[in-house]
Amino acid sequence: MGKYILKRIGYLILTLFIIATATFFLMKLMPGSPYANQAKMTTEQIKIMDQQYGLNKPVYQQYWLYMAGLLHGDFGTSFQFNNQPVSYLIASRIGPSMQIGLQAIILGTGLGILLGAIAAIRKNTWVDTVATFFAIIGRSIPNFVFAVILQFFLAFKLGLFPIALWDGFSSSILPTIALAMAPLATTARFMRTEMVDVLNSDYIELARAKGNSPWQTVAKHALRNSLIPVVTIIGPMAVDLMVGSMVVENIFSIPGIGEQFVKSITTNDYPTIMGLTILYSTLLVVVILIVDILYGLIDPRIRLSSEVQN
Amino acid sequence: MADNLNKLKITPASFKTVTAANVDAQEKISTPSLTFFQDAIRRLRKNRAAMISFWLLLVIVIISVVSIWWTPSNPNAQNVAYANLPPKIGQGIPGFSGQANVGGRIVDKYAQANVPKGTYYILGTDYLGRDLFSRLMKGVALSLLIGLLATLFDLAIGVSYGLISGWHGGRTDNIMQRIIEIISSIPNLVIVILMLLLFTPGLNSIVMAMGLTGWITMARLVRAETLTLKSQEYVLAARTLGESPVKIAVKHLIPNLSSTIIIQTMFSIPTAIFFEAFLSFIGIGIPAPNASLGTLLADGQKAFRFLPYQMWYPAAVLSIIMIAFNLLADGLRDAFDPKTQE
Amino acid sequence: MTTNNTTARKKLIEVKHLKQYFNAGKANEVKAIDDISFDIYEGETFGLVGESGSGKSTTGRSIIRLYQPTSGQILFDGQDISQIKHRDMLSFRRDMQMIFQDPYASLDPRMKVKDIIAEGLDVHHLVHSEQERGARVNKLLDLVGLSRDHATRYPHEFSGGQRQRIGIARALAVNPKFIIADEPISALDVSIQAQVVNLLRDIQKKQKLTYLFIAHDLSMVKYISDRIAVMHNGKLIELATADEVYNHPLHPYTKSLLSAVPLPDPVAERARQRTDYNDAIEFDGQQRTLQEITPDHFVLATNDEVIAYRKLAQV
Amino acid sequence: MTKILDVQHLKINFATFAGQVQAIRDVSFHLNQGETLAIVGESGSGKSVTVRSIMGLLANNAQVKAGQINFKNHDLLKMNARDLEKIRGNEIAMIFQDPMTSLDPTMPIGKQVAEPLLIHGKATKKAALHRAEEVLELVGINNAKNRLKDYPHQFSGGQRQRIVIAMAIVNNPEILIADEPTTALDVTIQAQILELLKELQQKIKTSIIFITHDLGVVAGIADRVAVMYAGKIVEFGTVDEIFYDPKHPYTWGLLNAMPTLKTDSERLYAIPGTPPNLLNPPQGDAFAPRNPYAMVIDYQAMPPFFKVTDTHYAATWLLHPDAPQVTPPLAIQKREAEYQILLHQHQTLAQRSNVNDHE
Repeated sequence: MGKYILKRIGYLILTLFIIATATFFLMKLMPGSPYANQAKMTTEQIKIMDQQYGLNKPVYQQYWLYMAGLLHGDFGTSFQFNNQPVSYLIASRIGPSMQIGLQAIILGTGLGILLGAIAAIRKNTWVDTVATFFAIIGRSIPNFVFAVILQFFLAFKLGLFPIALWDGFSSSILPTIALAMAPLATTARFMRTEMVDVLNSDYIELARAKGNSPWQTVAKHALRNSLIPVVTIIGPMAVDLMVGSMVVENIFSIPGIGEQFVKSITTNDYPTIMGLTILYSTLLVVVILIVDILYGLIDPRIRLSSEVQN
Repeated sequence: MADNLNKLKITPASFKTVTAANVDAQEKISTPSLTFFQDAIRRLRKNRAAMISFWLLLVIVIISVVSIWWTPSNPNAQNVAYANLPPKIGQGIPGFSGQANVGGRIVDKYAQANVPKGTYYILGTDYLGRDLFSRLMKGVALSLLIGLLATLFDLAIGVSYGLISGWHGGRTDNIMQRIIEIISSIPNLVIVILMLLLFTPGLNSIVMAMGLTGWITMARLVRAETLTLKSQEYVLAARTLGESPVKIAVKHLIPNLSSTIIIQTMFSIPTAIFFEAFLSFIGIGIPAPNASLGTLLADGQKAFRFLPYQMWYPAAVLSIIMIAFNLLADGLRDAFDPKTQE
Repeated sequence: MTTNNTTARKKLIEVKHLKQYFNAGKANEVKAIDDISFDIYEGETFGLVGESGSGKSTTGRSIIRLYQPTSGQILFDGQDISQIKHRDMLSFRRDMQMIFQDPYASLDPRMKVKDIIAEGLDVHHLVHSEQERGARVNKLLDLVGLSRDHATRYPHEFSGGQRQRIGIARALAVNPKFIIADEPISALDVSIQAQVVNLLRDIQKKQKLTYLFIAHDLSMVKYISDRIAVMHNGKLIELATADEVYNHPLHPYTKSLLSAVPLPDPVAERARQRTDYNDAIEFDGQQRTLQEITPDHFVLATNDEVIAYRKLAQV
Repeated sequence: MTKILDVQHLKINFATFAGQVQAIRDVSFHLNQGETLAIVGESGSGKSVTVRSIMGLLANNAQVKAGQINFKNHDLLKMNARDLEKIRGNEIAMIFQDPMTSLDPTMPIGKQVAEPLLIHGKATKKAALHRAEEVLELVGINNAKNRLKDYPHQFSGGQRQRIVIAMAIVNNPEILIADEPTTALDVTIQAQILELLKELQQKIKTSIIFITHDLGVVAGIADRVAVMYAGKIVEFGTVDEIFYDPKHPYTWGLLNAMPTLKTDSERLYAIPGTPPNLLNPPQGDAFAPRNPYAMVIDYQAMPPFFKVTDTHYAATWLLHPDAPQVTPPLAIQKREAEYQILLHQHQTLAQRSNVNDHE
């Protein structure tokens, strides 16, 4: 197992290196000016700015400096936002994003597992139909539409929650719900398929033949066996969450990295875009790695066979 | 059974030997011959939700095609005098009477703006006085077009990539899988955004950007399926007959992959539509003044609290399209894979 | 491996020191076939028996070149086919065909029966018009006892036995000389097995075919084969005529295998003495080769063991 | 001999897309205490459905149309779900066909073997695990103590089937149902498992219903045999009666179609055609179209059971007093001849021992 993790971490670093490199050169190809008001600036001013940001150096040197910076957490300096270091921008904004993201994934997977399991057990009954309907809705309606609807009814019309403000837990509820819809739908759907498969398997029939009641069978055998593969979809769901957070944070004016990313895009703030791209990718590969390791740990078939190999 | 026996008259003739049974007659297949596809379509027809979705989508597609040549009014023509008019179909139809609640009083906005009698905006107008219904028609058409084009990319790249990777196996497969792993380590939206920053925003770049990132899932599915099909005995049989790999792909793999491909396509279209809406919503999608579902939603959201109709209708249409595609895709999956249905 | 009474017969297949390793050189290397040699004479049915994992199916697939053999030679009609590449492969594919195990997986569900049967005709351009193609397909359907109406049907409309006959027709379409039947009846019901076995025998007589018949059902292999090879752990451990293997097995594994075959005869079953076999003796590190103990009866043995086996054979 | 299980006039249909499939069409049989009853039939003959109905484990689309399954003065078909659960895995246990899929892949085997004890409240957790270890040793898992925590994938197919058997016998069931328990196994492993079952039957005095399609296996394990075809039992009797004096042409066909190590005829006897579609089972004898001895009446009415001996019945019109005498296939005649010799030997043996006793 240890050898396997080391190997995976090696791949992870390689992947991130490729991503950072690709992002860097992509940014160099970007058209348009990084400076907000270049039209009004003189060539002299631009030269000074270029010097200040190191843009006058040859590209390979810029690349070298950038990569060296990355190694000790320096993502460069933002062109906008008061020339703050990108790392500072990220650090100050990652908290709310993480909070909402984690809340959404816990809520989404939790409810999704429940919904999917019930739908599978009560397959082809009205319960299944209702659960499937919810899953379809959650999967079909974009999260920003959800966000606006929630904002309109629960915050604006009924005044139950703050409309757009970052003020602790109560203001995280609506964005969490809006973001949780997609993972909920995905989990429910996946869980249902897995559970239907498991319930049709021979060992479930054998469990029934041992005298387990239907509920005992589900609790002791079906649930765990269908839950294990559910872990694997946490990775892709994390991606959806990151994407969703960009616009949901925007709608609820939450000072998170998603909102920052959108802002940076509309203002051509390349260092911040680069920094956030690398951050997103890092988060993603780390999540995928953790999920893989977790999967190996909870599934005896993988856990034990890898032990044998080492 | 006892009754049966009593009724039956047993005579010596009953025990005459019947000449050897006609085995050929027994082996005759009397059921009508259905191909796999016909059979799947028959199952699909029984799925009510999927069929309703299918017809609904068909209607939406037809309307979109119509919008290429005709819309009730020019979708991009601004008329500030008629800005923010509520929907109106006729007098006294709730929600479509052209009236709005301003400061607690019901006001006929059409009268206020001096709109000539007989001029109705079915879904109202936006802040520039553009007819929302016409814009919605155009918007749906554009979104569907993007969905379609992006999916074509998906098919072209994803299917061939998956086929090659799965069929070759070994080192080729290994390298190709590593590439996929790296690409999928960046949230694909980030890639799309970077692409859009690189190219001038517009239909072409959106389609390109989505096409370049969207094929991963298709490639993965096709590869996995190809790996299983590859060891199927009928593929082995084709190899022992000397069939070339290209011919095997065309004759055996693609037909047997077709259900996977069709289903995945049905899932890719709504994903592409969602992406477009998302990009336009955050302001880097389809540039003004063109309408897409995304731009309509973004415009609508700005005025949502006070003029909610401007967002309701695009949001509803987007959701309906997405739901319909997903339901149809689910229906297709069940129809093609009867196992999941029992 | 030549003896007096068989020299007259022509060897159609000569397998020499065939090795088939998977993941060679890696940690998960599998020696599916580990240095086996045997000949198949023209016109005979050569039975290959063994339990799952013995390498019997791999042997068939290596001979027909679905796999690239790791080392060794496979002579077909005197020509080494173990390393041939694309172009030569095509002509060799006409002479050697295969019948597969699973009647449900061996027919492409998206193709009509006539197209399945005619696939070989198309590949090798053996017919030049649609009419000729149809006529050939009809002839093949007649040959395997299927109705001509079946040509336009899809595989899923047929029962297991019928499907297996379609598979046989497909193999016969290119007029092969040699057919590898890889457990062709093990997925079928007893009453249907007999139909297929009879069909295979009839066709063999009519078309002068040579068979490699792979199976785990020893009674059936005994019934259909002229000579039998027993495989275990990727090695060929005993080879003799069918009667010889059954009546005078020499290798302890063969004995154990035979003693385990269930017989539809209660009296014999009550009297049955099963002998256990411990395969540890195979892994004592000694070099063993296939050696002739009595005429035409070969056993995998060391030189010392040969003497013991000879004594045993005289008893 | 006491009947421990009595199945009467069982009829089961399956609702499918195409219509009602009549999987079981009036099946009656009984199981005597301590015996092994083999139910033989080809795929689709209804043998698996029959035993699943005893366990109450029929698929959702199955409907029991008629019949009774009497076990200890109760009709299992009328029992409520909870009472049935108390019987399952306790008084009646089952072994399934495929050992590779019938164990929970994520649960240690010790826990799985102990589970029936815990469900039926027969032991504490600790005691149950201890008993699991004993039973695993009993079925031939070496070093069971150290393997309790191992997972199914760490065992070979044969070992897994032993574990499945351990699970079935851990509560000393009165009836053990084995549904093709050796079909998925290699022939040497099959022989070991069959020996194990015979041994266990002696030890725990259970009665066994053994389902298989392999007549060779039947000959080795069964005391009595019931032959099923197209959802009906067509012949039943003691194992010797079925193998040496079969009366139904289908049984003839089955015995004949299988080569033995002695068979050397040019062609095998093959039953022509394929089994009927049970969506619309034919009127009369379902086997008639494949039966070379078919008579007019076979196409008109289902044959009743005709008595051959007290233990041997066959449902074929050939046994009707008015039916013409037919000569069974040669191989069957040989079997009959062997049997006569056998019977004679038995008699002389018995007489001899009688004489000896008297002396």
